[in-house]
Amino acid sequence: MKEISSAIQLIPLEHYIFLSVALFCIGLMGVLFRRNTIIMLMCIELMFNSVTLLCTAFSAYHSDPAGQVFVFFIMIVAAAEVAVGLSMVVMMKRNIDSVDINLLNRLKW
Amino acid sequence: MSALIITTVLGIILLYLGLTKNKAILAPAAITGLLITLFLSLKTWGHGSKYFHDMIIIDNFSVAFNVSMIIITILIFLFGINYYKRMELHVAEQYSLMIFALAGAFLMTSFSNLIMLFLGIEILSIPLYILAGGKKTSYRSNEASFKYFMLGSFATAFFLFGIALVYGASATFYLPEIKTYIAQFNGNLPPMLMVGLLFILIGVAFKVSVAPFHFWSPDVYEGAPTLVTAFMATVVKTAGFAAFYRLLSMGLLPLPAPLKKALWVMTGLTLLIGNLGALRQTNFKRLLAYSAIAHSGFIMLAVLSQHDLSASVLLYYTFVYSLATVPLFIIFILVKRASSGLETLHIFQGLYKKKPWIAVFTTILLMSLAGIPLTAGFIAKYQVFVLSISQGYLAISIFAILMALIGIYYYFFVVREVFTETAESNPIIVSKLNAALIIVCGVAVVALGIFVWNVPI
Amino acid sequence: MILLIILIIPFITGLSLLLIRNSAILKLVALISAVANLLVTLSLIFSASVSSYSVDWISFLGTKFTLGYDGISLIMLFLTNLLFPFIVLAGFKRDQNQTPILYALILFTQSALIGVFLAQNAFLFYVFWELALIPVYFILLLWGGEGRRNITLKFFIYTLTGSLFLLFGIIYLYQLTPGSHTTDFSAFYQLNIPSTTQVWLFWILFIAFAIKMPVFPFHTWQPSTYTMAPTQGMMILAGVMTKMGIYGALRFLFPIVPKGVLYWQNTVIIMCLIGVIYASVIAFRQTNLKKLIAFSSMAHISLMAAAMFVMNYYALQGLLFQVISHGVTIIALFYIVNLIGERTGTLDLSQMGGIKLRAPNLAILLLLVILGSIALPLTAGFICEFLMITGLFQQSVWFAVFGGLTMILGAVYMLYAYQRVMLGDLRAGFERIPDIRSLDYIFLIPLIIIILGLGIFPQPLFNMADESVYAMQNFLKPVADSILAIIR
Amino acid sequence: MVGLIPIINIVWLIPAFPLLGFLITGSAYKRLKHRQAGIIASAMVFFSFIASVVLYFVLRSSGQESATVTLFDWIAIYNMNIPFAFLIDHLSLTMMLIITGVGFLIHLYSIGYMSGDERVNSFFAQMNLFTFSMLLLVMGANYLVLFIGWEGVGLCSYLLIGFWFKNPMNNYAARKAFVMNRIGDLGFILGIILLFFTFKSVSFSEVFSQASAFQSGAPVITMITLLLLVGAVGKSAQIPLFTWLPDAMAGPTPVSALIHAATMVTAGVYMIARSSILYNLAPITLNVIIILGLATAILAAVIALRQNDIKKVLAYSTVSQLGYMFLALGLGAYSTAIFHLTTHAFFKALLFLGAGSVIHAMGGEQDIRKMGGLSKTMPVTYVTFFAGTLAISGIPPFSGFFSKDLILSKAFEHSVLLYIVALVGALLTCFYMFRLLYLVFFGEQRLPGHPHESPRVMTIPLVILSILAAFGGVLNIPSFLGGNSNFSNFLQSSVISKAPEEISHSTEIGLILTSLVLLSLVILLAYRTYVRKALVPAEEGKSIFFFNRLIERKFYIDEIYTEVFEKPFGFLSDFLFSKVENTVLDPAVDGIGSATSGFGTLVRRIQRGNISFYLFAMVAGILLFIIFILIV
Repeated sequence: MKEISSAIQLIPLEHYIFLSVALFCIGLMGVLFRRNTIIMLMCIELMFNSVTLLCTAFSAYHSDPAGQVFVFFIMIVAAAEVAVGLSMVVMMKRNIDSVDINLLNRLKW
Repeated sequence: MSALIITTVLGIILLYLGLTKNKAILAPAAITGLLITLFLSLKTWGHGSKYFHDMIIIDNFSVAFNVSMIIITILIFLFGINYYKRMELHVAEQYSLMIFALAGAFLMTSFSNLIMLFLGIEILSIPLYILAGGKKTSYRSNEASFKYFMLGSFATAFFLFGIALVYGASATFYLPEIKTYIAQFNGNLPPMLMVGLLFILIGVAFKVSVAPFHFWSPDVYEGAPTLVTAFMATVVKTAGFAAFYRLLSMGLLPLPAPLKKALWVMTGLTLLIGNLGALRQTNFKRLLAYSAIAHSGFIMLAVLSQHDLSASVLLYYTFVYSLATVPLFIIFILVKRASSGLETLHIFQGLYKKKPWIAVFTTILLMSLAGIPLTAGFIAKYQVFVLSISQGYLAISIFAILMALIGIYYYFFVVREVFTETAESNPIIVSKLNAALIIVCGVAVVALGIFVWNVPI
Repeated sequence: MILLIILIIPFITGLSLLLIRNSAILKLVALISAVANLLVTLSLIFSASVSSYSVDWISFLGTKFTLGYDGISLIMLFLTNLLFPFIVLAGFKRDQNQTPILYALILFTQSALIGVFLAQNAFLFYVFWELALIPVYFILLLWGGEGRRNITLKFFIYTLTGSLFLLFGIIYLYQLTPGSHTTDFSAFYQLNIPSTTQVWLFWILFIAFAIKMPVFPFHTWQPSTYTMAPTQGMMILAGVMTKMGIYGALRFLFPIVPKGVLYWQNTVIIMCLIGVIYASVIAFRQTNLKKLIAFSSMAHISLMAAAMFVMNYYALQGLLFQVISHGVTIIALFYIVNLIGERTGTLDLSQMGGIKLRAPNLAILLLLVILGSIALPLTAGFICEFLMITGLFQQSVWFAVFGGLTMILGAVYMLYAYQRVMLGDLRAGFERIPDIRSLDYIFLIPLIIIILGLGIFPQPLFNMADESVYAMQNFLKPVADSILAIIR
Repeated sequence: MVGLIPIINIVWLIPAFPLLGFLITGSAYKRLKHRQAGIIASAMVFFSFIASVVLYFVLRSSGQESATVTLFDWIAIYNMNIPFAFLIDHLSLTMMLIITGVGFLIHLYSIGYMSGDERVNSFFAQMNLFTFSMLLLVMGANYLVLFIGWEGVGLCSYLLIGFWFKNPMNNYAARKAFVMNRIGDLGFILGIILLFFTFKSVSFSEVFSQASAFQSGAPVITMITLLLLVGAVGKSAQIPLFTWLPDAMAGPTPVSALIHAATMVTAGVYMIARSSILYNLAPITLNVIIILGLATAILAAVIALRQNDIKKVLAYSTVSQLGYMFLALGLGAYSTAIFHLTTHAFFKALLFLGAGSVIHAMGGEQDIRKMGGLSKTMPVTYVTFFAGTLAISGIPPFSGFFSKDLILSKAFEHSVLLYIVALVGALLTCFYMFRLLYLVFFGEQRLPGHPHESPRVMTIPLVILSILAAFGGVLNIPSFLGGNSNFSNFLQSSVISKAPEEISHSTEIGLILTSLVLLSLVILLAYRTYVRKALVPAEEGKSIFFFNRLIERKFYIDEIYTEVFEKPFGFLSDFLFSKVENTVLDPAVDGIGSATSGFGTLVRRIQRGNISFYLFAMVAGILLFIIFILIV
């Protein structure tokens, strides 16, 4: 455990942060610009994952296991969300025979 | 803690009961379970306890909010008896999902650790995503759930990112520790911490539909099945604000100046958008959605005023708001049924002729939302203004008062429809239980406006 | 305790009316309640001991349910309970739909108004203030005339705008009170608010009253509302509710923000006087009788407001006298207007004429009421206008001159209206209109007796208000004196 | 002395009688027979008259000059104490006697004159109400009680002018009278208020006793007197508020006689005479009064020259005579003014009643060009009318001679110019009155029909009044004629005249002779024009000369008032309502509402229903807030 943690600390913390911010932003951009719901779901997963990465890094740097525990929680929740999300996509496909997000615009004003 | 456990178990039991295909026992079972929870919650009043390495702290604050939410949920279930009679499938799931969401709400009122907050929010949200899409074949329900889900998880991502950043800065998830950590900066927080806190706040603000993160709520409220909308507008909002307040009071107060200003801007925007959005609304559900946003603005005012009474006012406000909103949704369902599924405000026309008593109580409930005296809504708003004015926020108070005025306008717009005669004469069928409940709620709203309490929390 | 009884009688009766089906019995019950309340009020007025009632309400918000009165409240209370029997009576022998609700609402209004005038706690005052509006809103909405949907909503929102500012003011004052805060008037009166604050706080408090009265230029809700209002609603509005504004201003402005009052005094008086002349001039060319009277009422109320801000003894006494006098006169006027409308089917002046030929007694009674309205000596109207103009004179001769113009302008438009309606040759189609019936005598004669009686023996009313008026003017005096000392 | 107090307390009976009459005839107007109403009303006034006479003797025997009777406290607040009290002194007694005496005769006359009208009972009720108000006016012991009567008579005047209310013109005239009076009343009430603030009282006795502390010409006194004067000008139809009086002739003729000749219009004169102490302290005001009075006297006389309506001539003559009274007041000769008031009450009431008799006989015709030769058919009316004409023209020994001559001599004392102008006025009066007389009673009858003498009930008052008009002068025979100016002396206790400069008897006799000669010439001229040449005035608007047209159209004063006041007022009313109220104020409020709704729509439009848009908005919001917190 000690070694892993010190191995992680070989790379400066800033790099982790930049990486996860980059990942987060990629996910963000994906959610913003893609219209396919499945890809959007994946992008949200990506955002979650960037947070997990960040947490792990912080956890290692702070030598505090809580961050890693948190990562597990995130993963569980993300799984649950994806399960719900995918079932919604299925329902959507059934109802309107498409997974284009922009078709969902009947509720407005 | 036993309340939380029982609630979770209750949800599972209900799922099993669903297998018996006997709808009639679902609601009584759920309500009985909730009553037990209510009783257990009340028993813990005054005996605070901590669990899971102090990640959950059950104190009077959480008990009070839990009780309030249980009562509202029972109310919704009581109304649900009639509502779900027409539905053939998956009724048990509906009940149990709501109860699961309630369990999440309990977490949101008793966390002292960001992880628990996150879990609470998610346990609350995921059942709601499903509930919003409860009408599987309905395009609108589908759209509502998808919008809710998409925006919700998006917000969650930011929320998580915020937690990670704060964790990175402070090396802890415990709010009290975060508080001491923040205190050492004397208000000049490092950017990373600041942004992290902002993201956390935004994540919670999203749940209570504070502008500019409110966009989901009108659409979702409109599209979701009405009973679910009622649940979202009341229990979820109560939970959200409880979490918001707990987050602030446990971890963030005194707020760093930039964050505080940001929150004030949000409050102002919420008041503005909520009220202006409702002003020209023709769909009643959307009207209530915007009104919910507007009320979020008022509650924000109370939360941000940082007064000894803030928590009590918050409890009072959310409770009486819920108490008025739930029956209004039910009345809406009844009226909607009578007018073949229309949702415009015009469907209320002639209510006064058809069901005078229901009309009177509709008026009382709307008046409570509008904040007209001798209804609880007035006292609630009054207390909010007492807080904000005595903390010296005069300009925003005046602004809020003007917005309240707009609020009165659109609520009375509905009142006017209720008392307008119409040529159409589709009978409105109100079951005895519903009528009784509506009347009880109406009377309660007035009674709470006269016999005002404050809970020492 | 007696105060609580006065407050509660109409409310209880109102509730019980909802259970009565027979509309004649119901109206009778309402009338009995109103008369009983009047009698109780009279016993209060003539009793030597001072009565009050107080229980804790919302203690953590410093709110008490405190009822009490001084001379000014007493005048207002008397007005309310004097007029409501007549307002109830105005509906007798008339076809009205949903009578139980109508009369319940009327009595609820009465209760709320009594509450306004008796409340000794600002919060309580505000609650009753708003409560008075609700039943009236529904009376207007459900029994009003053409265009009621929009007009009532406008009226409602407009008046609420002011009220909400008042609420702000009350809360602001509440948090200024020392110790554990309270909203008792007595605590408010002890406050020593910095003059810069008073200058803006004045408007926050005043705007509600200005709209309610209404004072120029906040009056635009009034003509249309009066025009479409049902007779009884109009009587409540014009007879009593306008006085709420005056009462509120007396309760709030002078004792609490005297420096603010002094600062804005002349501005407001000028505003009011503009209103006097503006309304009078406009009234002259109105073709709708109700609208004409609405403007005339506004002219009177504006003069009252001007007199109020002069804040000397004469003006205040005149003002309080006018409260009663105007209330009585205006409901008599509206009643007669209603009679005319019922008989002719129109309220358009250009469609009328010669009614006196068919209904001489109606014409005589109308003339008597009009004389009261244009302040002919030996009517109550004269006493108050004389005193108010005297008061204005003390402030400035020009105020008195412009205020006094009502004497002329009032005569111009009132007599014009009278002649258009009653005199001239009989219009075709009016040949069969009846003169007034015995019920109308029962309504009008007592009012006219009051108008004349108070004109001849005004002293009882003066005595009722004397002490309070004296105290009230003393709220301003020290402040004015200190300012004068600084100037010197 | 001892017995005085109880007896004097019956003073309230005097106004009470007519009030009672009003209540009886007014409340039972549907049940009483016409003659009953007339008799009740007349009897009530007669009782008042008797009571006044009794009171006169009581007061006289008591040796007191005045007595105040307080009925009750009317307004008593703070430092304002205004009792409802009557002041009985020589001035008010004089007025009471005139009001009840002449009033009774006119009531009596009305029984005949109004018979046949369907609303006789209302008529008598209103006449009684008038008498009551007028009595209050003259009996009031303070300015405010006076003001009650002041407005009360205005009201009755309004009612009686518009008595025949079917005709809109009558209603207009009535309204005009009331409004013009009200303009005066505003000045009056302001005067009273200033008076109150100056003296802390409005009762005559206190005001006058305190007034001596003021110097002559004190600004506040000048202001008070000027304001009171405004009231007097309105009530007594002086320039510029005189136009209502000629129009007031729309009422029944007895009304014109009682209200618009004998009593009400002289209230202004009474009031100024009553306030003589104040006016003496205000020389500026007195000069104003002189100018107003003289101008009115001349202007009205000139207009009367070319009027063709019998009542209009008399109306302008009244205005003119009131001008004389004002002149006297302005000269400080208050008792002279009251004396002229008294004689004027006699002869003008007589003239009006005579005119009424003529109108009655002519079946309602009032145009003098259509009359003529009535002397034969209506001898009593003719003789009495003639007496009245002589009296008003100032021919000795008729009453008018004494009073008018007194005024002229006072004017002469003041300045010769004043005298000349006043004399010209008197000559004009003489001319138009004789013109009237000749046109009505002389020459040939110009209309077919059979005029007849009026019934006894009408002629008896005429005869009594003609006696009074003829011999009323004996009340106040000046010293140079061997008299001792009884009347003036009688009034001295209550009216303080300005110190008179006695002019020598020879000058006085010279003046009288001058005026007599001139008067005879004028009468001759009138005789030549209207009897010898039998000239009948041309149709209106046909006169060639501009000046004639100007007079005929009454100097266009009515038209000017209409254009300058009435029409602009109407325009202003329309303008304020349609432009200010309906296009600025009301829309401004609605505008706030609709602007808010507009924003509401805008906010709704932001909710586009598109998830991508919502996401964008959220991200934009988050970014903005990040920037916000990092910058702030």
